[in-house]
Amino acid sequence: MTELIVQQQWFLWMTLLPLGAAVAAFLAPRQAHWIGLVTALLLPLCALAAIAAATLSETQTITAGNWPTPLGIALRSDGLALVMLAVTALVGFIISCYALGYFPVRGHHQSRARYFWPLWLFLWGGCNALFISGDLFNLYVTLELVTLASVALIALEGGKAALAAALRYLFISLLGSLAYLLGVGILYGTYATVDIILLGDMLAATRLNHAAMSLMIAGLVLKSALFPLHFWLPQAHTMAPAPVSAVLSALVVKCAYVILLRLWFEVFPALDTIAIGHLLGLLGSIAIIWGSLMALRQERLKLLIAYSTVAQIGYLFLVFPLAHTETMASAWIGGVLLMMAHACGKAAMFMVAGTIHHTAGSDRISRLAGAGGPIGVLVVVFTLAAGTIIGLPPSGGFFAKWLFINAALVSGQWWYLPIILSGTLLAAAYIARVLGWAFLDVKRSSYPVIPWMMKWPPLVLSIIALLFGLIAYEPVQLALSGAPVSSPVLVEFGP
Amino acid sequence: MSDLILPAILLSSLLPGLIIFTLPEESVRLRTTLNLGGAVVKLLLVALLFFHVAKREYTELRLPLLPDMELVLRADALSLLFLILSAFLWFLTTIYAIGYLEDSPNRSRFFGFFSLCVSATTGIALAGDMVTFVIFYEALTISTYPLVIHRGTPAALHAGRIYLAYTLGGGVVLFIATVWLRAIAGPLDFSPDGVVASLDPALHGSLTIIFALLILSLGVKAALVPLHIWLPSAMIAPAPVSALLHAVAVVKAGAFGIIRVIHDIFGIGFSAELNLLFPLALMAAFTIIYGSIRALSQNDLKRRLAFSTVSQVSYILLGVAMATPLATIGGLVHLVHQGVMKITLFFCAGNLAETLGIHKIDEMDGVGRRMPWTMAAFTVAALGMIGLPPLAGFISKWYLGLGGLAAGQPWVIIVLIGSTLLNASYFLPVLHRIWFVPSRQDWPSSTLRDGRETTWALLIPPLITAMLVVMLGVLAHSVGSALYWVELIATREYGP
Amino acid sequence: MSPAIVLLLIPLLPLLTACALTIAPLRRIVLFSAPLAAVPGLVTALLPEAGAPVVIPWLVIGTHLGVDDTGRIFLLLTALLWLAAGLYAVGYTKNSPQQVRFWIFFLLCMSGNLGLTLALDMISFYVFFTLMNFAAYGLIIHDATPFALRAGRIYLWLVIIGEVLLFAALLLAAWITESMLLSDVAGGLANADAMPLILGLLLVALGIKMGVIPLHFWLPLAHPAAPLPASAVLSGAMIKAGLLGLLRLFPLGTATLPGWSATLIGLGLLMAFFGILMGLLQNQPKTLLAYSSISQIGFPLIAVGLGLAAPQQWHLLAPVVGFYALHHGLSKGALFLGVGMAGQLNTPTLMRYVTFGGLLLPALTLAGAPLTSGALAKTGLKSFLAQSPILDESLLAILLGLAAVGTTLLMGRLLILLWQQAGSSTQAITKSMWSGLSLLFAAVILVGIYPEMLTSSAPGISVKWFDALWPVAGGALLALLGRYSLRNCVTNLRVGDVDVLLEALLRRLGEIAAATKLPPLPQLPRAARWQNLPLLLLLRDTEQQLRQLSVAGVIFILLLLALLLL
Amino acid sequence: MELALIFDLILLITLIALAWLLLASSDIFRAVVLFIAFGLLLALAWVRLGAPDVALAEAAIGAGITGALLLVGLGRLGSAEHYRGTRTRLTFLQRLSAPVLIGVMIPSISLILLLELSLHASATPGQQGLVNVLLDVSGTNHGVTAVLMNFRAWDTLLEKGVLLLALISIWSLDQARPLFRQNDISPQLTGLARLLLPIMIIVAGFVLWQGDHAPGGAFQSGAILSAGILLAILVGYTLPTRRQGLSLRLLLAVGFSVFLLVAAATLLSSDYLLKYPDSLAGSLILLLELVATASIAALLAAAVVGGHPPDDLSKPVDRSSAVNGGQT
Amino acid sequence: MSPALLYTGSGIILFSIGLHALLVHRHLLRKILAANIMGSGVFMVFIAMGVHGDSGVADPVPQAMVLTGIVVSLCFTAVAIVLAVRLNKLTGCTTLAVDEESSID
Repeated sequence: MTELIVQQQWFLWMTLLPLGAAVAAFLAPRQAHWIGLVTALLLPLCALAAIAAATLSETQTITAGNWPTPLGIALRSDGLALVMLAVTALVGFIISCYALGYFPVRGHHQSRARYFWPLWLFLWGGCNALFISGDLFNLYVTLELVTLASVALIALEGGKAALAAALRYLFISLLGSLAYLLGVGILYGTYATVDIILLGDMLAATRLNHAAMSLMIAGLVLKSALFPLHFWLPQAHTMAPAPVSAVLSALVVKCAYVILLRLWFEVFPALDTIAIGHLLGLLGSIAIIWGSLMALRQERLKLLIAYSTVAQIGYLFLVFPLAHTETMASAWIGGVLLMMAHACGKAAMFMVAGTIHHTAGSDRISRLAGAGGPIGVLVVVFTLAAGTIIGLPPSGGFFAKWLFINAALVSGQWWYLPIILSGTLLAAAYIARVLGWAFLDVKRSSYPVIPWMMKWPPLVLSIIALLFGLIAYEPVQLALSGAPVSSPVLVEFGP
Repeated sequence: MSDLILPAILLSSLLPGLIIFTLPEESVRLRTTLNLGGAVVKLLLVALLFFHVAKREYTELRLPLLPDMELVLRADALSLLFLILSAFLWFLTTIYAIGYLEDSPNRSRFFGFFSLCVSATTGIALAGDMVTFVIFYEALTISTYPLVIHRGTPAALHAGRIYLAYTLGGGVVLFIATVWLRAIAGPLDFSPDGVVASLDPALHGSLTIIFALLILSLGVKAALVPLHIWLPSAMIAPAPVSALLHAVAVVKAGAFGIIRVIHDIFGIGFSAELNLLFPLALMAAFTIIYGSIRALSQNDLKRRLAFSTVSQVSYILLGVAMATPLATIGGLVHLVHQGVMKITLFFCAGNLAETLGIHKIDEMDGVGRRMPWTMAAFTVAALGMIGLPPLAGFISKWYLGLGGLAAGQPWVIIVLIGSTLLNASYFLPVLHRIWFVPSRQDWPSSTLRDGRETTWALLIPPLITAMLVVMLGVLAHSVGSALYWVELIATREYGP
Repeated sequence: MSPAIVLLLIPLLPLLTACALTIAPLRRIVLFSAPLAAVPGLVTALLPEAGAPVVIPWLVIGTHLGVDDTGRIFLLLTALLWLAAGLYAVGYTKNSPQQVRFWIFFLLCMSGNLGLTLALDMISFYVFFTLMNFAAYGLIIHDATPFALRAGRIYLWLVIIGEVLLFAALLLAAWITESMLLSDVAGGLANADAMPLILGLLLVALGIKMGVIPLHFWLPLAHPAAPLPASAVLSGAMIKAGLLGLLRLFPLGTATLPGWSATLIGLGLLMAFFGILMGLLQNQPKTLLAYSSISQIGFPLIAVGLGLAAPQQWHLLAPVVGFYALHHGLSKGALFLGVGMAGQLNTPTLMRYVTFGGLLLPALTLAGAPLTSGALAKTGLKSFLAQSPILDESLLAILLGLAAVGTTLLMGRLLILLWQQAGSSTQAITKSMWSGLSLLFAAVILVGIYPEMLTSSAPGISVKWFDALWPVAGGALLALLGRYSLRNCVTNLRVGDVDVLLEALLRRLGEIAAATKLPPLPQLPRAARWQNLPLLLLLRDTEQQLRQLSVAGVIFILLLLALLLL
Repeated sequence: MELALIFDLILLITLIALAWLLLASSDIFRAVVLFIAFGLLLALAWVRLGAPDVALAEAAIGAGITGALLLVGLGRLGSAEHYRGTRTRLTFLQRLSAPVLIGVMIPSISLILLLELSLHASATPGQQGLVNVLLDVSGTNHGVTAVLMNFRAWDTLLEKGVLLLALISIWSLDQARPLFRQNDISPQLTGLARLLLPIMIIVAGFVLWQGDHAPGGAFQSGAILSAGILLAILVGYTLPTRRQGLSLRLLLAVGFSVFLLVAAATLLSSDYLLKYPDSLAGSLILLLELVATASIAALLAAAVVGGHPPDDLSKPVDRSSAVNGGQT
Repeated sequence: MSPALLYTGSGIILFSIGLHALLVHRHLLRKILAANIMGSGVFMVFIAMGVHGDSGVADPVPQAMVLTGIVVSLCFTAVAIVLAVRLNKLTGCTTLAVDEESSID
């Protein structure tokens, strides 16, 4: 058994499987949802197997075709990759279940369902390929795969606003990925390799490298919607069908961020990035406040959630200024933890919003008034999931913030404390606003019937999101294996 | 086996809560079974744990959260004190709430959050280190919010906002202080000698700031003036919630946290050495008096009770801040006594509201004739609050007074006297109205078959707690009483 | 039955009876037998070997109960008086609409009062003291007249103040002596720095109960306000609770405290004359009796004062104080019940004359006429006057004699008033009422004639006939001479005295309390709601601009530029 | 050398001028045409840079297919800048943005980049040495093909995926509509098509075969083929309805599917993704190239048509207008 | 000044021109054209920087990458055009509507 697990490169299967399933779903549209569901069931198993294999074996990097690295494409099953694969598998599984209820196999939304599955599976495969990639150009290809699938999924709603949002997202992505690609080109031109590990070893602190890094970071910042370049995100995430919104907010935004993490910690550690770190930290801080304030004044649930994503992305960018030498691990793990936690929580929230939109015809927050019965369950899901957004213990968000504050304190960057705190309070405020509406005492004559699949899977996810902190130890340990950081995670003031 | 008790205690309310969320509104029977079943199971488990701990078999469960950070559940004498209180009162409050919310909407939601709230309280009791404590503390904050706004009226929502603003504000400060302390002192396991005493004297400045932050943040829930604003406004919640809120869950969590910080993080001796306790004692004393004075002018019964809570909870803090064995006994025992007394008062206030629609004190004229049992319970609890012997409140005051003398701070007695006078002056007129003023209006007579004043579910819990108020005082020196248990704790803390 | 259970039964039986009253089916039987709840106490007091001290460690924070010499005499008085008053009350409350409520408070109060005499430790003393005091409130305001309510309010205030001061005193005492036993207090306090404070607190706390001037003003309000049986116990038994407290807690026999001694003697004398003077000005028999109580309590206070001056003689003085309490309690109880009776005898029948004749007996006893217990008590007291740190012995003796004259005058006025007002009540007299009154009459006679039978601690004192007789005779003469003026003397003197001032003060305090109610925070106008805050509006507009691709492009390029340059 | 440099300079200046012109031109049709010209010139530049494979691809895909896409799109869109409703007043930031962009920021970014690049003395040898060493075991004789189909085959696989994904996206968005009105087809064009089609197929085959040892390969060949298909569609060829279902989808997906299957098989057999057995490498690459060509041709053509074939799943539409192409 | 550097520089300039146009122009097709020009600039940098020395033997790896890149950008172009057409059909616009928020509900 052990042999079987170790021998297979499960993390590679995790990319091939959804891609193959996507083709199959395209070929057999009537069976698409079954194909999707089976894949969604298999992928978490694969993820477990991949994690087991990774813990049992030493090697974390192989290359496609076993060609040596400057030539071949490195595929990595290091901690970050495995953790992201696992979270994606989990969230993807839940979203697939939800989509089964959201896109009915019969009925007038048939054609949407027909294309949802291959697109979604492509997206999933693309994400997985991205997470394991250790090659800057391959990262570009996978990123584009993810982007294209996202564009199509956003447009799947079919309305003009959705199309406009999709198109805007497409242009933004093009801009971002071309900037990134230009940076990759310059790096290749200088070092004749795009392998992350090799580059990390070779890179010198030259101005050209700095320029390349700037281009890449700018592109990725655009794609991960950091303030003030978040403008495309609320529309794109709001206009899409609910499962897609969930995927976008939970996973797609993280793709660009994962690349950024890899760049910052693995490719460019040699460069003097303190000033850039502070710039990103500043933007992140503004994003936290801005996103939260914007979320506070939204009338639509999905927009609120989307702006909450903007704020949460701000937190993710605090990693860069906070990652000083001694607080490196603290910040890095904090970022990874927040990514995971946010993925679970935000996906559940978007699913709730989608269900409300689906059943009530609109996702205006005021429609929640007097929520009871089946809607009550949704509110519960929303609340539980929101715990991680606010950063309430024992959610992952709580521990991520713990690590950030720890890093900020030890590295002497006190000014991030009020930012993190006010972000927390503002988050609580906008969540409380939603709850307030939901608790408003209004008599309702009847409650809509909500399909089974749209009610329970999000609940599971929200519970996981809320309790993520309690099970975070293993993921964190996993993420630390092969991580570019090695200082203690919980740092104490030096003597 | 004994390792599993601690998580089992947590799950005994968490799981039913989560299941209840999913139940449709109509399945009353299943929900009731789950509620009561969970409460009973928890009581049994706590009893089992009690015998373990009484035999000095401390159990501990460690669950890694992050590298170098663990979730520590541990049952020591202090945690058991709070645990028994919460488990028992939860049981009663569940019964009460079932009766109180009969036929009202959104019961699944209510009981779901109710169970979460209790799970969090249980977690606070069992927390074995500061991190775990913070986790459950914040969980409590948020799980109580839906209960506060349960009624869904604009007023309730407003109160909820205030509640959230205060408690979460406190929560984040607590969070920062804890992270800071963790960064200075390393792991923060609760231990009788504290964990920071051995640190470099150069850090004492930081420690003082951290202590202040911790006390202020925990003081929000403990309703230290001027952080108490949320408490009187939160009384808009349904009576069972107010009962639990004031007696066990939220307010006590704050007080309990302060006890933990002083005893088990900083250590009594070290806190005293840094001169941290005297300001706290002053704050507590001020709160005691201020809360009582504010209570005087309230006409809304629950508001008056709320201000009374503001005042009474600070007894606990006063006792802890005196830092003498006797005062600690007084403070800790008040944790239990105040809980039992205040929950009785809120039960009774709820009965009045639910059965007769009475909310204001000036509507209570002669209500003792219509609801004699409820009002008898109310009377006992109110007298206990004033501190009449041999009721529970007297025991606390006696030890507080002795402790104050032992600490060389006789002004405490003046505070106690002043507070007693004020307590009397806001409770006795109410009692007078209840029993001696003829009623001005005709209340609907009982619709129940046997002419009972209200349903059993509403009647029995306050009667039991009122009985308890008497027993806790009369049998204070018996084995197994709160005082007995608290004396054990104090012995552990200060040595025999 | 273990001694502990027997002793516990004394206060518990009334409590249980009260509980039984709340159960509707039992009510009729219980109401009838309720006075008997005092019987265990009476029996214990009469059996010399009963009541050995017991320790009940699990009760409250360790309870010590027992009947010592002082306690026995107080227990006897208390039990007897409550039994008699209870019997009287059975008839008195027969048709009252609030019968059950009255009895519950009556029994609670009885429990407290009986328990008080048994308490040998601070906590149980305080417990029973409190129980008695608070339950008495229910009795005082029972009639719910404005007068009763006001009396109750004032009473309650003083009770609470007394409670907290007693609490403080006990706390300090317990801290200093490191013991909860009352018997340890006296010795422990002797050398403590805080002794003056503790004694002061005690004097105020217990003085309220005893009616020590200037804390006396509730007495003339509360005693008349209460229903008759309650007045009887209030004046006869409960007022002695304060005295008992003094005996238990003051360092009597262990410390020489001339200052305190002088204070107490002075206060005692003041009370003796003040009570008489004020009493003479009353036209209500019950009010008059209340002032008489103030006056009479002055004597034991003098005795305590003497004890503080001469600790070595206290063992001789203590029985005198006890006996005085007994004598006064029984007589005053009998007078109160008799007042009720007289009021109900509306026709000048034989019964009326018999009753008035009977009432003469306690009246004379109070005045200290020879052959009565009053003479015994006063004689006992006079033999210690030499110890007084202030005033000469002979002067004191004369003053006491003058007080007796005054008392006789007062009694005279009482009887005259009663005669005048006889028949004002229409309530029927029942057998149980007669039995209650008779019991007290019998006890008064018995104590006077044969004190040793009732109490083992009665002083074996031979009464000097002349000393006892001249004040009574003088007083009687004066009364006869001045009966016209006694009949028509000023009657409209404000009943209470200090209370008027105090009430004004309290009203002011209430206003202050009301003023502490802070004005509510101003509500923000709707337009100024947070959604419309300028900042948020600005954010919204900016956000909309950010959404323009061109603006976003500038930002992107700006960022790129910044990154390149950093 | 001098002459070459001058040629390069002229070429580049023309390219930049063309780019500027086409983007600034007021007529979008003209812009598209200029863009096609730009693509062809760019192909020349690729040749100058020693990248004939890229040149071929640029000509066929960049200029050809993209041009076709743009023209079709333009036909459907119209060239005017339409706004819905009233045109919103430009804000200050917006009005400022264009001049700021042009005048300050973009030039400065370009300048910085140019400066950095010019200061950078490139001394790093590329990977051509490594590629040449490993060419023998790669199963092909042409460096670029070896990189594409073997060394970095994972990229290529994903890129095939992107292509298929793009088509699925297009299909999910819209239903196919006729490229031009049916009655526009002139007989001359039909004749030309009949003549050109076989030639195109042959050329495509040649380009594909050549890819083994010289510039060329699946993309280029597929692009040529798809041009042929488009031509066929232009003259009115339609795919029979019964072929518009699974068989069409199979054709579109076969390239990616086979690639995936090969990847799976190699992963199963060797634990390495896309590690071809030495003996089979050549034939495997040939197989992959063949199916890829077929799929690419179909995919590109379908992309230009722009929409999914009408089928029973979607709303019934006018059958006669449903035109789709694809034949090999 | 080597030809490689010349081409690299031109690539940067093309990128900049495209960037500018992408942001400034409103018509969707122009934006698509601009993105394509940008892409061409990037590809040119890729290939030109891969030309090392005067050997004239081009590095096949960047060529392969550029080939992949060209296909990817073709895919984006195709999807963008279909999206634009679809949007045009629904709204009649050939630009991205500015006031999207008002259309939301």
